Amino acid sequence: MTTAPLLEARNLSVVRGGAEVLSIPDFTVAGNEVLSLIGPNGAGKSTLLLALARLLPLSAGEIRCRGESVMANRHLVPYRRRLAMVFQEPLLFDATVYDNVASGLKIRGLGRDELRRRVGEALELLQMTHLAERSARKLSGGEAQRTSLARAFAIRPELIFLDEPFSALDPPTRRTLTDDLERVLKATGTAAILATHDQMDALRLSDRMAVMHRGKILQSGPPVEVFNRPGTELVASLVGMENVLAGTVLDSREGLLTLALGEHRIAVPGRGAPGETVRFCIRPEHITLTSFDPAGGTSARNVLPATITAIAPMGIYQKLQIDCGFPLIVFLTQQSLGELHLAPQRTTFASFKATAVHLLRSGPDCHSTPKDD
Amino acid sequence: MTTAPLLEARNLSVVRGGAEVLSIPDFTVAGNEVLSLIGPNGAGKSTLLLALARLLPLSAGEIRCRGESVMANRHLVPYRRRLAMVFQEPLLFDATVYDNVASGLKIRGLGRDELRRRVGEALELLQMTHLAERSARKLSGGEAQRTSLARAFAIRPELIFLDEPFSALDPPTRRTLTDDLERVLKATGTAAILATHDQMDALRLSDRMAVMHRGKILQSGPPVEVFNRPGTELVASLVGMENVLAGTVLDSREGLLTLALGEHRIAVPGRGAPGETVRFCIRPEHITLTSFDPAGGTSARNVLPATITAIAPMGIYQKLQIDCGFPLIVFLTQQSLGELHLAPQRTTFASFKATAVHLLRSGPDCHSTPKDD
Amino acid sequence: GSSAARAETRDLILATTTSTQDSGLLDELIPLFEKSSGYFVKTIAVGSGQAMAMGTKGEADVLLVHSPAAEEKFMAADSGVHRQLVMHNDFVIVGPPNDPAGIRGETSATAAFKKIAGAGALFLSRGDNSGTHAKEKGVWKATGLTPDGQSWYQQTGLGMGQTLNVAAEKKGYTLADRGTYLALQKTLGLEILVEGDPLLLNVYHVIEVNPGKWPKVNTPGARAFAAFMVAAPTQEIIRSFGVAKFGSPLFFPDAGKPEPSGK
Amino acid sequence: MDLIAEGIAKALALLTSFDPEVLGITLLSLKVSGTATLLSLLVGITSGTLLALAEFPGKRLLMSLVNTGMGLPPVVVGLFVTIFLWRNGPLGFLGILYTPTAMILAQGIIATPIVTGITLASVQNLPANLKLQILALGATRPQLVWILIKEARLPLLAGVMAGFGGVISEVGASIMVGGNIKGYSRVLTTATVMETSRGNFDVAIALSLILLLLCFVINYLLTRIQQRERPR
Amino acid sequence: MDLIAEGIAKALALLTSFDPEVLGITLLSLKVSGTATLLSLLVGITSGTLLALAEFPGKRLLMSLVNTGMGLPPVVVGLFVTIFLWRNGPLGFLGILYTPTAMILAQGIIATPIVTGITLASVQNLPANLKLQILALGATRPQLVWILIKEARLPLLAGVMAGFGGVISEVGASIMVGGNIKGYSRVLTTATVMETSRGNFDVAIALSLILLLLCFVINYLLTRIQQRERPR
Ligand SMILES: Nc1ncnc2c1ncn2[C@@H]1O[C@H](COP(=O)(O)OP(=O)(O)OP(=O)(O)O)[C@@H](O)[C@H]1O
Ligand SMILES: Nc1ncnc2c1ncn2[C@@H]1O[C@H](COP(=O)(O)OP(=O)(O)OP(=O)(O)O)[C@@H](O)[C@H]1O
Ligand SMILES: [Mg+2]
Ligand SMILES: [Mg+2]
Repeated sequence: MTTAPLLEARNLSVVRGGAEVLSIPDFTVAGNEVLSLIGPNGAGKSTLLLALARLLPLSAGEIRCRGESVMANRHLVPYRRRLAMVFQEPLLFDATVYDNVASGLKIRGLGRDELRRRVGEALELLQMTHLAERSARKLSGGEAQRTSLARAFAIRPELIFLDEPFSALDPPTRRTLTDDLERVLKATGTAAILATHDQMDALRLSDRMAVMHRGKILQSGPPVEVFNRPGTELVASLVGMENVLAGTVLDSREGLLTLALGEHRIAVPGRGAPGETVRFCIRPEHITLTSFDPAGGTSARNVLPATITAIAPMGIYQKLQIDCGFPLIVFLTQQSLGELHLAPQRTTFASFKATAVHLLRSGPDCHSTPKDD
Repeated sequence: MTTAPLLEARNLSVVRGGAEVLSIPDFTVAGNEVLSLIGPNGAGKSTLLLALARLLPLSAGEIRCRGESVMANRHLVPYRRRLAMVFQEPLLFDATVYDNVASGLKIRGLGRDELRRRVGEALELLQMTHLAERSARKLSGGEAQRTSLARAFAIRPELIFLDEPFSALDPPTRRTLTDDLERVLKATGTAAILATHDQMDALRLSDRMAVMHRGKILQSGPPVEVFNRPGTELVASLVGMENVLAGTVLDSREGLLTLALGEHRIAVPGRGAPGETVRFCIRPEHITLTSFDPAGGTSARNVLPATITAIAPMGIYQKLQIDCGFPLIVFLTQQSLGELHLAPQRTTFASFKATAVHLLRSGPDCHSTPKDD
Repeated sequence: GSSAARAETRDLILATTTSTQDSGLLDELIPLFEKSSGYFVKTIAVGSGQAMAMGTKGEADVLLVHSPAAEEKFMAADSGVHRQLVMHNDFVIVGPPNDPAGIRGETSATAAFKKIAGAGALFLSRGDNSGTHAKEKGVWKATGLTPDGQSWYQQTGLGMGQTLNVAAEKKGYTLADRGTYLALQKTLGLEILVEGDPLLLNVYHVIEVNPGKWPKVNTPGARAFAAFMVAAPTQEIIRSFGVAKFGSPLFFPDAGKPEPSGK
Repeated sequence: MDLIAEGIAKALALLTSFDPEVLGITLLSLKVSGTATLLSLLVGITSGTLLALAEFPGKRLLMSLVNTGMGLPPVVVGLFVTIFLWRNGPLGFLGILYTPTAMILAQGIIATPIVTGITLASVQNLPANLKLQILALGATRPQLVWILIKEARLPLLAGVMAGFGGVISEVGASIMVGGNIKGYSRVLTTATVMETSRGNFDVAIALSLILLLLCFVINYLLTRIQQRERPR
Repeated sequence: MDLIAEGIAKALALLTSFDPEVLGITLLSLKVSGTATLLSLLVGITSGTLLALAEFPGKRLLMSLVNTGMGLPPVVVGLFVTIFLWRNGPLGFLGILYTPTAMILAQGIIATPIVTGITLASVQNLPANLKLQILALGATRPQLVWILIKEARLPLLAGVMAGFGGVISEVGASIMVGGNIKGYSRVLTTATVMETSRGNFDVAIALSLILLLLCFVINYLLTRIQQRERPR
């Protein structure tokens, strides 16, 4: 890229409790890029976030922000004031919710009114206004996590680190919050690094995804890429099975998007501006194969002629790879396989309901993806 | 029921920070019953668990265990020793993982060997054996939560309270752990109360489900009931939309179960013993409606003739209620609705793939459900 | 720094023994002196040993002490100038009423000490190099006995008042200055068993610290205080002090009299 | 026993009659020990927190030194301060020996390690990540220290009380460096000692009671603060 | 200044020559203050924890009393203990006045509130839910207390050091109830005072240094424990 990336790390190595728990040769985050980290417990997600925020001593490596090193002590505070971090535990101060949310701004010496306004907004965003005067020790688990989120959002950072920020939230809050987060990040052009165990969140929110394991980044790239072309068996097992696709909006009517996908047209519930690229995913178990074209006679809006490229048993399912101009993975039962006489090279019709499609975060997907490992 | 229930609470009321945060007139848990609590942040789930474990002062009410009151101080310790509790935060002791897991047993004065054995098993179960000697302060978020789970399991209680026990776990661990939990509970006939935000967990694990809001239990009963017949709008909005069904196993072959559902036969991936009742759910967006019977020509194993009973717009979807001898909810796009000329009283064919079905916890579902609110 | 010096010359450090302070005599005299002379007296009441040591180190301006032997050494090392006799009271040998060593009525201190040693009756020594301690050692010297290390001979290393308390508690004998004894009498339950032996005189001298040795010493102040102590009106006050409270005086003015040859 | 009764009676008498001398002595005690404690707080709390945060070789040694300081014998402090303040001592030019200033100095030296030690322990006892969270919020070192202090205020107040209690009740140093000069450097403890050795036990007891009362009132106020701030 | 040099020399001399008297005095200091501290730990830690857990009206008042106790003036304690132990005092029959036993008693009285107060604060400062977690594990009251103490061991050890330091360095009480009797109830502090009043400043300094050394060694050991147990 032409300008220096927002965040850049080289030969990062962190030793904790005697063992090297992080070793990352090369890591970059572009301005207003949203990067998600996934990986099993103990993979090093939190450690990486702490290291990038310069909150852990590095046993080796260098970190640069907009091209300038942030290794020297005198750089730490200015650097950290450009970020916000939501830790895995809420780590609230022994004060009221309001004071907790205000703390980051107080530290930055914000004026009273501006401070009050921003805290107000943050509380608003997390639907906690009614709890403002509550002592932080008297919150429910989810309320505590929201407070910690509000504290970070109030700062309006250039770059925000989120460590499993939604794990304690109830589904509705979680849903609205991911929407809001997506909106806010986009609107303010804030970059974010999100460590999460929820692949849907990762898919929805991130432009890029890094799969971690044992302190290393195994693969990193656009979610589409990571999900459909897992570099290794390990990655495949870590990311699970999804058909993640990207298409261009042709038309948006009555909550239904028509997308161009190769030479095919696909209907997906959702809204969008013609011309923009959107990403969506459909689980292999929700794609139906028929030996004929059900066409108008079905509520499955999307019917695509396809050729079977490979068949392999997978647990209780049979896993088929089919090609409709783009690759798709389909799960069938042994029985269906038999009845439909499906075999490699055979042609078939793949259909899936518009409603079965998860629309993911829209927005450019194929920006340059720096090599990360 | 004939014998006194394992746990029984009357007119429970808890005041925290000046406000009544819990008020439950009547609450019962049967022996080896698994009850799940769902509800928004601050609903009172954790508070209820604490109250039932007699860890919070009740401002009113009585709690009985197997018919005997556990209100008097002298009953507390004996009562609590029959339970185990996994808090929302790990709350580990400043000691090694091993000592943490052993703590409950030490308190019960278990013999060295027995203790070592049980701790070993618990660590095994949570795949933490390699971390046994690690200081509890040096664990990742998920590792800490596992330790707290191991500490509880090691106790082998009659009744276990689980407060969002999986929130910090990575998906694979989570999956295996829910399986194990399900198995363990069943095998040992342990009763459990599970507070969770994950409806799938709730559905999979629980015989009964209670929906909480503002310190009250709005509805409680078998998940099937709660999901398909939400008593109020509020409950409906809280439980989300699922078709939860129960059927009897007729036949189990090659990982495919054939179930009797009313007069229908349904294929579901999974294993089971003929005669047993199993529960499964299928999301409305994954049911396809066709104007003809696609029969053998499709990989959708389940095709049911149905009559449309009601149509209502829901967000970007149309929500149809259809009757195939049992009620089903189907989501379609406005477009499909038009093209298929669907209207109330019309007949149609509902089909869904076997692979699209989530098999839930098997086991008796229709035991007596005490009124809880 | 002349200004500093001048500022300092208003302060006068008087190192004296606890007995003079505990008896309350100084509380009477000091204010008078301060009013008349305009000096501010810092009275440091410590053991004679410490008082003398402060003098030797030039950390006091004037001393009011009562251990002649040490004082003479002090003068010999010309740490001090103008040693003047101020007053005396006397020491008494006190002990439990039942008087196990049977010294009651003895007129000779040495004889009494011999009896105590003979009977091996508990004797409590201050052992703090105070004037009293010095006097006690003198008496033992005269008896030719060496009590140190004897089981019946215990050193408290405490002030007079404290030592009297211990003696009372342990039903032992001890040598005390009359003033302190009278002050504590009411709570003690010890009785005066031997008194009046000239050997038991307790003589107080005022000594000015030698400015030749320690330039920082406030000589005019020291001189003024010495003069005040031996002045007639002061001597009058000394004579009458304590009569009201204890019926008998605590100190007997001696200004101008010849050095008593007691010892 | 009746002595104690007499003492209480005496105490009441002195208090109700507002005996000017006793009043003066009491106020001086407050002034000296109060000032000393304040100074020790400034030094002790900051250095304690910094010590808790810093990581350097010999840290443990330094900590032991601090903890040793918690038991610094007043007499010893008194002795050394005296020797330093002597006219002919290294700090003699200050000319503050046998003044309340000297007492404040000595008591400050006694209280500081106590405050430092307790601060050290309290701050170390906060959750490890809390420090990171504060830094992540962009705190400068002073801000970090200040926030940590606020978070540890509960045990810290205990430290304050320990420090204040330690100095207002000590006698060894005060008597040596202050000289127990009537109406000038005489405080409650030195007066108590003197009255005891004068055999005026009733007065001594009275003074002790006044001292205790004083401590109690102050501690009660501090405890109120401490408990008002109680998180739960 | 040279005095201090002399003092150090003297101290070395006394230590190297194993002067039997100094040795005896040192050991007695250790024995008396050690015993007193142990007693105060038994009483203080348990009562402090219980007080932290219990909820009752007047709790705050009791806490202020404890905190006041943290500053219990040794002289006052000495005075009262003396009066109680007097032959014709209420406890006179014990006949322990002017014995090391009496000193242990007095020092125990001084140390207990310190330990109690610091325990109180430390335990209160633990996460609120930790108590619930322990109870949920089926702990009896004693088990609860014990586990909480273990969790708060870090500041508690500071409390121990404060308590021990407080008593081994106090002089007022020891002199009053012990009587500083040579070879019997004379400890380092009382000896220091006496040597000072004898004007033997060098010996006084030497004794102080020995006392400080003693405290340091003990604190160093305790700190090692404390820091070995450091969670991070
Ligand atoms: N304070 C610590 N001291 C020593 N080792 C630690 C510490 N914290 C974490 N570790 C170890 O470092 C590794 C990475 O931990 P980290 O917290 O980064 O994992 P994670 O990816 O965040 O896991 P989770 O999903 O459970 O949060 C783990 O092996 C963990 O055991
Ligand atoms: N220690 C406390 N003191 C006072 N009020 C509290 C305390 N803890 C929780 N509350 C309040 O009690 C209510 C119920 O809290 P509870 O923790 O039971 O909710 P919850 O259902 O567990 O929520 P979550 O899903 O966030 O864990 C909430 O309104 C909360 O604000
Ligand atoms: Mg983590
Ligand atoms: Mg909760």
